[in-house]
Amino acid sequence: EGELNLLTWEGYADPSFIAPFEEATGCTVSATYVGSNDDFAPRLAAGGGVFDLVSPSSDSTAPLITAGFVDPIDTSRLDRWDELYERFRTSEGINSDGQVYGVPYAWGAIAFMYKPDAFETPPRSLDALMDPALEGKVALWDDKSAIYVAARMNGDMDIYNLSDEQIAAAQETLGEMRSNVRKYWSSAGELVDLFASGEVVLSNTWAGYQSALLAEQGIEVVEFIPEENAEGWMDSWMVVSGTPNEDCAYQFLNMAISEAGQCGVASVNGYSVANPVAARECMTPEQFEALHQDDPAYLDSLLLWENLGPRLGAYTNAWNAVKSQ
Amino acid sequence: MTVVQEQVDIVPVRAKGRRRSRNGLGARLAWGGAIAAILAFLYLPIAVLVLFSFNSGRLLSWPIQGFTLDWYRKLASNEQLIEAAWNSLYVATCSTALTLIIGVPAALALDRLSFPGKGLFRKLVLLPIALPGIITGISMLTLFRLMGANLSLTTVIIGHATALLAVVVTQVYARLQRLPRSYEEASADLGASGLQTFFFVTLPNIRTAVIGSGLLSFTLSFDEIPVTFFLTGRDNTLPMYIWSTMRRGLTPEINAVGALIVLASAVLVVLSVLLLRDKPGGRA
Amino acid sequence: MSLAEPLPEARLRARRWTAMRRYLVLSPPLLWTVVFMFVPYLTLVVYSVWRAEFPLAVPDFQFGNYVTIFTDPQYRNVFLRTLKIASLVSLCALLLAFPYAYFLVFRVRSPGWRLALYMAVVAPLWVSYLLRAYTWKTILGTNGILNSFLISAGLIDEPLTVLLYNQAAMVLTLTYVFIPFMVMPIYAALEKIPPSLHEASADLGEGHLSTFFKVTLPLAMPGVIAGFTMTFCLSFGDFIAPMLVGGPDGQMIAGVIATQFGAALNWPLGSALALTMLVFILVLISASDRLERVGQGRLA
Amino acid sequence: MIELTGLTKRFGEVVGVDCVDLRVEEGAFVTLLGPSGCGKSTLLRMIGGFEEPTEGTISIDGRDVTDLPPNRRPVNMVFQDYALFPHMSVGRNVAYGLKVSGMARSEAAAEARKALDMVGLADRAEAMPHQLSGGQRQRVALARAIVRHPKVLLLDEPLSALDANLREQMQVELRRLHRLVGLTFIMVTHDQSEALAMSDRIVVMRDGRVVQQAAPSELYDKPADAYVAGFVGTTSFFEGEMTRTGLRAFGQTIRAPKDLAPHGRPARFGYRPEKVELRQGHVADGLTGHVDELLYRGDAVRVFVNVGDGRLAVDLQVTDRAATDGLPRPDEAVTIVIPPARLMAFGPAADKAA
Amino acid sequence: MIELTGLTKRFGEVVGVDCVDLRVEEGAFVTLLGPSGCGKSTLLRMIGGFEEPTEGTISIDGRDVTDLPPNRRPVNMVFQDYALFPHMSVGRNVAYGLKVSGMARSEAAAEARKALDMVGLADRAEAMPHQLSGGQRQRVALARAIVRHPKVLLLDEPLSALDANLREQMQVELRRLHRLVGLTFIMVTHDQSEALAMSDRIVVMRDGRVVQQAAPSELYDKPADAYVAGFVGTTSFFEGEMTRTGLRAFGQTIRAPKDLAPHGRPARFGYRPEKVELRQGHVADGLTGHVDELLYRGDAVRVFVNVGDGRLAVDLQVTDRAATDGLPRPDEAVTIVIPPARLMAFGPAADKAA
Ligand SMILES: Nc1ncnc2c1ncn2[C@@H]1O[C@H](COP(=O)(O)OP(=O)(O)OP(=O)(O)O)[C@@H](O)[C@H]1O
Ligand SMILES: Nc1ncnc2c1ncn2[C@@H]1O[C@H](COP(=O)(O)OP(=O)(O)OP(=O)(O)O)[C@@H](O)[C@H]1O
Ligand SMILES: [Mg+2]
Ligand SMILES: [Mg+2]
Repeated sequence: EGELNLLTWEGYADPSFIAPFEEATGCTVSATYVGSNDDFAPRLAAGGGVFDLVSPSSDSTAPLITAGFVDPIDTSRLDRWDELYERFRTSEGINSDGQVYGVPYAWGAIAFMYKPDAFETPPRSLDALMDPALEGKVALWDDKSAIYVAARMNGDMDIYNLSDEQIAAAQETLGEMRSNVRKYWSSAGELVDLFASGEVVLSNTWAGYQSALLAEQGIEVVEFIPEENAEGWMDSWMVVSGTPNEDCAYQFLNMAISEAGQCGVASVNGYSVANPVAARECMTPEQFEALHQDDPAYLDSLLLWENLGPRLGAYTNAWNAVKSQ
Repeated sequence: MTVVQEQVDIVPVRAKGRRRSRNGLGARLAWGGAIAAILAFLYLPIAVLVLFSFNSGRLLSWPIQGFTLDWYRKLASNEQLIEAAWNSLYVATCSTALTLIIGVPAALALDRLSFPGKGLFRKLVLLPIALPGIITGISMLTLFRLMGANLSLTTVIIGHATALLAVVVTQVYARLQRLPRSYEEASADLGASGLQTFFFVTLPNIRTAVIGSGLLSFTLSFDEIPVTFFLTGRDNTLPMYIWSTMRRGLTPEINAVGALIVLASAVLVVLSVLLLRDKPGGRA
Repeated sequence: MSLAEPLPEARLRARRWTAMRRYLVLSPPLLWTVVFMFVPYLTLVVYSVWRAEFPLAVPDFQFGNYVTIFTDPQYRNVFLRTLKIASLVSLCALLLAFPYAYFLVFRVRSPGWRLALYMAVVAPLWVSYLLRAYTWKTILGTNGILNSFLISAGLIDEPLTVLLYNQAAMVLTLTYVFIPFMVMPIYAALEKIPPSLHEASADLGEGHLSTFFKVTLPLAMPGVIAGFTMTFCLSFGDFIAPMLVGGPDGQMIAGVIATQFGAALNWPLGSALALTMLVFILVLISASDRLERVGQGRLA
Repeated sequence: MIELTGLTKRFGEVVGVDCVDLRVEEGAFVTLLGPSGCGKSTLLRMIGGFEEPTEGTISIDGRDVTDLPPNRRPVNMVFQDYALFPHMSVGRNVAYGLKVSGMARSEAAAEARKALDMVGLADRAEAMPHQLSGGQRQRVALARAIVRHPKVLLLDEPLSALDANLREQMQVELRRLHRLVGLTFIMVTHDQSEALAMSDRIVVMRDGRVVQQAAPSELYDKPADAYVAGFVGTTSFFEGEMTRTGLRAFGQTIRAPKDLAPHGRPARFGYRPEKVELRQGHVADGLTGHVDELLYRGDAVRVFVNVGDGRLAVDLQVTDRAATDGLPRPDEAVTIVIPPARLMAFGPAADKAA
Repeated sequence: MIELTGLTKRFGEVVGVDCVDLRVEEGAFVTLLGPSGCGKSTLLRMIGGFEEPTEGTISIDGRDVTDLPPNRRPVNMVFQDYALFPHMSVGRNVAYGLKVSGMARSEAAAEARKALDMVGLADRAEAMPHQLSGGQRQRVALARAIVRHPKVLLLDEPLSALDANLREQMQVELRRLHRLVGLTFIMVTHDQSEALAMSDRIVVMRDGRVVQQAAPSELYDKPADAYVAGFVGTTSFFEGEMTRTGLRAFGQTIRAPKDLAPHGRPARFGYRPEKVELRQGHVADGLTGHVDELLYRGDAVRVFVNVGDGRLAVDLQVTDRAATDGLPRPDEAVTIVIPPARLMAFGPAADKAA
């Protein structure tokens, strides 16, 4: 009984684990996909009452909470809340005024990937993006994340607190890089396609996801964390305020952090998950290890996305300016 | 905005023959080649689309790898796509009905009545046809936001009806202008009331324009993106669905959808040519 | 009857009834246009002077958005680029459409063929815009149909990468998509030229070519202007081709507006941009309208 | 009986019809005649109910119909372009007016057939309008109008779309139909010969006003002013002045009735070209001049004669007496002799004559 | 001098012009007259070079021009719709044909001004065509054609777009211009009165063939057949048979020249309505019948008389002698007396008369 409308990422509503859920609960699930974290707020702002659950990354949650787009989560209705990583449960992104607003779901890195047959020496550093030999062979995510990448190339490692000058420098770096860029990709599939059809050989990527899709097509790519480090992300489910389908929503949340949801999202997307307990139950040890579920240090080493607060405008404006050049 | 009226008026045919040309074979060959090249430019892509919908390989490269109907089969089992198609059908049907209900009286008013503000009214109605859809889309988005209305297929329908109103109005208006006023006067003179006159005399005589503009606005609505882009809620229309899959990457399945759409369009074109060809009796 | 004398009650009632019937016809379309066209443009104006503040905007009255548009070079860049691309598209379409229309009107003698060839350009309008644009992506890609065909034909060794994801690809795609809008008005204009004008020119001693430049071309101008304007407006407001076949330098003004309403979540700035575009296009349309009317007045 | 009182129609600045008073007797055939734009159609359309008068009233048989819509007036109209409904057969066109007023289908068909019979088209009831010739369409339009037995039939230039031969034929038909049905006909035309040929009474209009109303022969022989004289039939005009010895024009004096015009003041005069005589050479008591140009017309020859600074016309009947051989040649000296009774005088103010 | 030999034009199945032989003398004013679709325009357009003859030759002053394109023939045309270039001023329109042949701009302008002067429009050189009235456009078209001093001027229905008054005026103008420039004029018209009024010689066409060529008065008085008689001027036709006592028609016998037609065989006869007399009651040696309808025309009255099963027309001159009061009334018995010399006879095969 009831329906659930998800505004989420590709792969988060995969039939492999959604179908059983629908069968078990009678809630029908439909999903609309976003291409970037920046899509959540506008879709909710343009008119409420359309979606029930959203899954933004932790750096983009604050505005949704402030604007009242999402409701607090009643954690007592979640059976396995306590099994989630402590770091996530208490993260700034989903906690506000002593209330919890999100249910951590999956996490990962914004790694880079390349086609091994196009390189004699495998790239290790972001400098490869500027390699004149790669003219027209690079792709970059159409997201403010590009600023983070450029800042790190410039040596500005405090990427979430860049000064205006540093942002301007990043913008300039991106401008210089442009002759190498074939396309700014805006969806996972688009990037897959760019690699598959041989348009590009190097790009940033949602670690685990696109490489797996490419592997399915028999195309070999290699992911790597560049010397300049990589950003990390964590997505959590949030309940849109005023949803008429609250029951289904909570059933979905429970499913999401159980074995079904956690291993589902891990095997479909290749992402790491938020509930290590459930993960251990349903993953092979190899997968468990490969996804760094046993390695909190890896998680800590990533530059986990932070809410930019009032600086958000400066970042997005800089990125738009790059695209407009 | 004559721009508009001319471009939607359907198929003028000139019957009178012209003088036989005195030029030789060379000129004819040159012309033939140029025209063939333009036609090739127009139809090669469509041919490619249809051809590759039967290609057994995933990669869209020459030569095609083999014949298959897989993509059509996949398409038949793609629920999202089918639902999107139904949504589109629903939207196109409703918005066409709306444009006709609003547009025919609007054309009548423009042609037969004079009232204060007519100039502005005409400009407003005709504007969307030259205006990029994005402006119609966002201006209506701001309105719905202000009204606190939720985005749904209904808002899309309203958006389409508004954007396509001009199509109906221009075509029906053009026809009304060719329809002598004296028909309606004769009808009133013979004792018919306003409604009787409209249904017995006016409507039968503008029938082809109404059907034609209805068909056109149906196709345009079925294919609409810019307005839908801003006004749709969670429901996808077919082009929006195709658009999102396209953005996610090349899938040969889309070729199959495309081939089907080409087929449907061909049917529609033939249909409209047949329907719109004035029967001799229908001519004024 | 003198003017001052009041009309009898019955006559007044009859007049009122006639007037009311008119408004019954008029009111639905009038209401619709006011509510769904006039008011939306007004709200756009209102938003454009508001201030962006999360989640959307707060009432304010200032022209900061317009100041931004006219001072920040990124908007000027995009605007100029859009102008360039729309002009190129219109030009290419014109170069293809004029000979085609000319051929139809002056070289095809059989009405049946003329109709068929005319339908041949107009018919693609009925085929989905997206699909027509998308096909070019599959044709022009690095491993796309054109490249693989050229390679298998032995014409090139390496796939050409200059075909896709750049402005040329956008111009090509948009030209392809909008060419019918160029052919139609030019055809109509050429069609309207009385054949006797050509005969008169021959009668007075002119040859084919000079008749073309002295008579045909000047008289076809209204159609050319109409087609040019239409094609220009349509490609000026397009934001789909850039996303499909455009490269990193493919951003167009409509895309920027879409971004302001989407990712950037700055509706006021977006509204201001949209209104700027609206005004630009209105000016363009009325200018071309005037030019056209000048031309048509002569033929009338 | 139709009575128009102070009927006026203004279109913004333009005055279409200007304070017209008119009575039309029952059963009369009245023609509104005037040049293009003089307000004939507007007047007719006000009677039909297609235009609302700005001022004034219209009554039919004593009943004020000024504010009735067309469908409620006992008046029917034959439109200039016939306005046959192209999507209905001839029979259904004629029956239309009956069906909308609720007559049963079969009865309406029978009535329609009767009306078609009256115009001689009973066998074409199944045809579509576009299958008919111009004259036949014309007759269908007539049938459609008379089938409702209106009190008045309005005809707006009913024959203007027909070619010359057919027009003459239809003139006779219309006259006969008028006699047959006995209705009041009000017809609009800008063709003076048509007005002369068909009507009992002609109303000449100019600039929205009625200039003269009279029977055809009265109109022709005694035009009220130069305008009517120039518009109805041909008139040769010249300037002159009445003196005690006669009418002085072009420095020559001819005989004229004493009271033709006030003496000692320049005025305008005229005559009908077919009512005068042309003599060779100089003849006393005539206007002498030189032949300018001849227009042969089969049954007559119009001779243009330059007299002084003016140009006058004379129509010569081509009879056995004056065969074409006996015609004057260009530049020959001739004299125009005008019977005094045939001289017409118009006030000095009269202007704008054909 | 223009000479057409066996000139034929076929459009697929349709024969537009059928083996026409024609000689036009230098300086003549020749009119091609015939109903719509008879091939007048096609013939003219072949002379102008706008249509290629299927067969036959065209020579001008002894030079074969059959295969020359229009721009190389010493012939200019005035088009029915004038075909003025709408984007050029009047002056540039007229100068257009001069600049092509390499004339300097100033010289061409001067020539153009001279030509415009000739048609009385010298002061409108700066105007655009759409600012001119119909008659003025007509004259510009004329100026544009004559400015090149062609040997022959072709005119395709030059006056058909003008209203009646203006047409008459332009007829006189054209005649005068013809006299002035002394060129050969070949004009097309379907208006017999225009043809009669203007031409030295009329070529009557029918179904692509020439039926009769003659001077206007000859054509009117001695039409070659019933077709010409019906087309040029009005003719009242009736069926009859020559007997020894005279012409027998409608059971009555009237006097007729013995050799009018073969005796003892039914044939078709006719007369011009204005050449006969109408008497009251029964009169010997005339056709007696009853008045059907009168059409008043100002200077004349056309009386339709039912005689037996036929209907004949008589034109009565409205003179002082027979004022309108003395006119016959409908249903009155009258007799038509036809002077024997005025009877025309046509073979039995003659059909299709107006
Ligand atoms: N709907 C209208 N709006 C403005 N002016 C009008 C309208 N209808 C007629 N007129 C003007 O009123 C005057 C009389 O027009 P009307 O049609 O009655 O003339 P008419 O005598 O019938 O001429 P015609 O012989 O050309 O039909 C004209 O000056 C005309 O321009
Ligand atoms: N281009 C053409 N193709 C086919 N038939 C033609 C063509 N031009 C003329 N005809 C035919 O040739 C015949 C003569 O035509 P033409 O135009 O010479 O007639 P016309 O005497 O000038 O008639 P009108 O008075 O109507 O102008 C007609 O039957 C016409 O249908
Ligand atoms: Mg009128
Ligand atoms: Mg012709």
